[in-house]
Amino acid sequence: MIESPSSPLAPLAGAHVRAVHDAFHGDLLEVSMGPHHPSTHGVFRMMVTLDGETVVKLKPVFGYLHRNHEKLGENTTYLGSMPYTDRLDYFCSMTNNWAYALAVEKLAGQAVPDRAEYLRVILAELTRLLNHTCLAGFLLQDAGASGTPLMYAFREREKILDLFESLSGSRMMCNYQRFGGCRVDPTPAWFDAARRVTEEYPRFLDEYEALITGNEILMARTQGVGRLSAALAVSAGITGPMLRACGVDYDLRKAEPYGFYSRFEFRVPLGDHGDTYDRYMIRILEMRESVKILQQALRDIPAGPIFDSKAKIRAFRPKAGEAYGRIEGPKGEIGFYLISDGTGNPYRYRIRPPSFVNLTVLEDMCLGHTIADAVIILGSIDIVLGEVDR
Amino acid sequence: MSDTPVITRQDRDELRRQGILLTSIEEVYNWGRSRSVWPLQFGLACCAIEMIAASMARFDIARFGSEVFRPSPRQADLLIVSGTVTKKMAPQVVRLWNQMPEPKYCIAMGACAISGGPFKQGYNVLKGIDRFIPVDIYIPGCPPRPEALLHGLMELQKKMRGEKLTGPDVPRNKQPDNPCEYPVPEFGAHDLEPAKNPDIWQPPAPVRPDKP
Amino acid sequence: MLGSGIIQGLAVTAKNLVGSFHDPARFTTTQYPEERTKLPENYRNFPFLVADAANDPIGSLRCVACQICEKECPPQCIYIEKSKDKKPDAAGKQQFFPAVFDIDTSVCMSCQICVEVCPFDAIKMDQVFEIATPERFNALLLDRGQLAKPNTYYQQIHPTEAAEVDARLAADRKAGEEKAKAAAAAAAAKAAAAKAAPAAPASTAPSAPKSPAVPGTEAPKPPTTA
Amino acid sequence: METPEQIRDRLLARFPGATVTLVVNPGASGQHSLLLDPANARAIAVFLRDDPVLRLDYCSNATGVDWPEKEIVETTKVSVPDPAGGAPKIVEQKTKRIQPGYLEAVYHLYSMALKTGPVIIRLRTGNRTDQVALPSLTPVWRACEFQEREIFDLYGIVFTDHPDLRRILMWDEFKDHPMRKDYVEPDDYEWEPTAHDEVLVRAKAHAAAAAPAPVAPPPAEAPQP
Repeated sequence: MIESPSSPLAPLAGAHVRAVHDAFHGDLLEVSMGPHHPSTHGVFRMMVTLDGETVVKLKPVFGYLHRNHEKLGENTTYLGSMPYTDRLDYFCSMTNNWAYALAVEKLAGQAVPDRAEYLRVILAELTRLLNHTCLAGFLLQDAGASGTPLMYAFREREKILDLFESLSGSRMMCNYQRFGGCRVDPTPAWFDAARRVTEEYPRFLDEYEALITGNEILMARTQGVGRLSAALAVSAGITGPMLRACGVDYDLRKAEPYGFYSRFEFRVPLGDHGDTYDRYMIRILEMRESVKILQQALRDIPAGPIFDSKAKIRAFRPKAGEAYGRIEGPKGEIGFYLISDGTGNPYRYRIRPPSFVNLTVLEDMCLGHTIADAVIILGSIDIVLGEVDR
Repeated sequence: MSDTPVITRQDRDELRRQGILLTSIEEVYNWGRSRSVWPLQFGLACCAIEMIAASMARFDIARFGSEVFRPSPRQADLLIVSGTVTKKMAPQVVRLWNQMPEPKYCIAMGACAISGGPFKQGYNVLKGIDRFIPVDIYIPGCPPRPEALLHGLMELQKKMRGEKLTGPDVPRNKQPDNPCEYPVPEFGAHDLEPAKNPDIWQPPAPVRPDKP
Repeated sequence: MLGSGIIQGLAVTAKNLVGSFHDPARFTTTQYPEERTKLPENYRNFPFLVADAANDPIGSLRCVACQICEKECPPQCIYIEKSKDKKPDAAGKQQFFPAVFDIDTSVCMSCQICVEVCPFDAIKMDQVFEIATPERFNALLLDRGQLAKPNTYYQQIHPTEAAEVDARLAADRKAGEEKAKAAAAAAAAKAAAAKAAPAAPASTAPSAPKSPAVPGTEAPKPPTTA
Repeated sequence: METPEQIRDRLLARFPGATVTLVVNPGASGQHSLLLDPANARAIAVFLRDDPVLRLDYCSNATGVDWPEKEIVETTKVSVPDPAGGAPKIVEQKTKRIQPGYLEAVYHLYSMALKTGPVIIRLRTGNRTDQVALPSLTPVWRACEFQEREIFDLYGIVFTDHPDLRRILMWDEFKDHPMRKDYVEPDDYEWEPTAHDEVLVRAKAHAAAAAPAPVAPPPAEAPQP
């Protein structure tokens, strides 16, 4: 029971709360969030030190999904690692495939036919749509909009997954790219379906934005929360939408155009506050740009082979050397570093995981905010544990 | 109570067709339980995404009474181990399982949860969650489609409906020697200690006909 | 106005709610056990072995136990044991066959690499996914008997792909037969030549026209060495 | 952008005491790298980051590589002893030498400002057992923070001056460095339905380890069938 100590006219309730706060002030509370926590996007764990509700220290703990991907990659063939890359960032199997294929192609000096390059762009942009849509849903879930935005996001996700499934045979684990091309040539019906999805996507984005972007609660929860300065972001190797939300113009599709990205017209949206709202908006804007790329790619895709006739599937032994290939994945820069010793297995197989590196600044962004904000800041980083821990 | 019921299931079905609804406490109890299985909101890896997809509009696990994903193990009936259990995560999974109230069930969803799956050669991957906790339904697939998860859930419901309230073949949770708590492994210098729970993990020896 | 964003969002939700009653595009649920989404042709779950004869699937497997898939399988979930003897395949060629062919579905990650590397079109991806089971040790390892499925089943689940494969196999078979015929002819010619040589070294030319009559009797022989 | 040779020459001019070696990549990618000596690595890294021509402000990837000790039998075919006046003969000379093992940290540097890269730098430890310290580059590029922790965890390279060097992926009690090539996996093998040869071998080894008394005689025989 809290009773006001003196006359009811004096504004004392606040003073009393203040006194209670002061009595507890300085007693830090250490909370372990995760690895089983509904809002940590899997098995991520944060050791949070709280002063009241304010985060004064935050140490991420990794490794709860450390599946030894790199060790397995060194023990299996080059081709054998391809299905494992699907399971890295399990939202974006197509871009993971592409990054790996790109690195191996660099290592072996392989060419890719034009049609395959176009297909890769199409599939990568579909993946970007898929990933950003899901992220928007999960972010809102973290903000407390339980269920509804995620339902909308997953409804759209199913449409893209249907495309992936009818092309590659699996909803999530596509295993579609090969060194020197792609695996299956899409049918005209598939292209029609892809065009339909692409055409309808802006409508969904409008609907989604009407649902949530202007929402005052979302703005209050995200604007000014988790600010990240451009200098820190560059130093900490932040990539992807998180970096661009800080206003740094660095998108590998423009900066180091791999594949055929130089052929497409699109813009790179940049934020100016570097806060959680910017990170959300960057993704929405990127989706609109992705739709533009998709429209161009689906319009221009040439006929031809999808697989380089000189490429090998079995007994693939690139000569000794090393290569680092990277692409702009939906979460940031995903790279593969391969060292070949001339045998059928890579000597060193390393994945540069974007969301793992992006977590470097989690503590910096959370300090001074409340624990509830830490949840939404984590959501805006867009982590997938399969990739963080590998 | 005798082992052979006076009125068999066939009799009951026949009576139901004739318009006489005859039921037993057992049946009502199991019916109620099997149609409100509350899973733990617990995702591990790739399969968790398909589990979320199963709870979304397209597949709608709510039609099976299981849409209430509880964030707390104290309120959950079903542990869906959806994804790779690493050795670093295994103690936490066992702890969650221990915190769930009986009767509780476990579905191992996907190859990784069953046997370590494609990652089974990894040094940090637990080769199947059934080394530490008893699993009721195995859903192979990598990852299983959401429909496959729903099918697994229906299999679980079937299993629950067949459970007896009394007698010698009562389910695990009613057996007198049922350990409500399973030993939680600890982190060792090279591996989990112990690396398995021998009470529930009794694999057959690998055999090959010609080379014993 | 404060709150307009929320109201706008609620309007979207309301539109979807009402729409779900009359607009099929907004009603997305598949009533799974009763109603099934049509699986795309390319859908893959676990591998199966293609058999040419529907009445004797195990006896007519296309698999010749070359063990390429076993070696290439990334998680090593295939186990093959080659037979000791040979038996004729669909083309009448003497081939090894798998005495044991196991796929561990508790490990398989449906990556389709076994299908890609198979030079005989013997292993393909199945589409059955309702395989949840309470059994751990016995139900998840599929043996030769469970894996063998007739070609008609393959044609049913992957019609386009199966048609291509069938056409390719038929072409191969035809080419093989022609080659065998040619080889037989050549062998026969050689044999005839050899026979003719000691008798009359000068009369090799006349013996050559005789050879086309011979292959009929000798045709099955050459492939055994192949 | 400057070639690795140019960067090397500039570094050597700028840091007279340092050794900077060009490691040629024979592969198709042509990504050559610069091997730095650990003593000067930090200063060189700062220079690379702040140099107005390079401005390598972004460390994309930091990783470890394990090169265990190996015996190299070199068959130098090209040794051409010229007998006086005669045609040069090609004689195979076999030289055996033990290449000492070392651990390597590789950093891929890019410039976000200039959109160029990569410049790859490598650092090598003295050996794989006791001289495993390297200077941490986290003070130069924050991006290395977790990646160097990961290298420490999986390879066992100790980064001096790292702000928070702990295990990151494995648990703290863990003793090994599992990404090293000579890492022995724990024996948690009980059962695997596919009876491959190595499966049977491992099953046998596991049975022997689990019950030493009854299964003691069989391990004497060669396990490889």
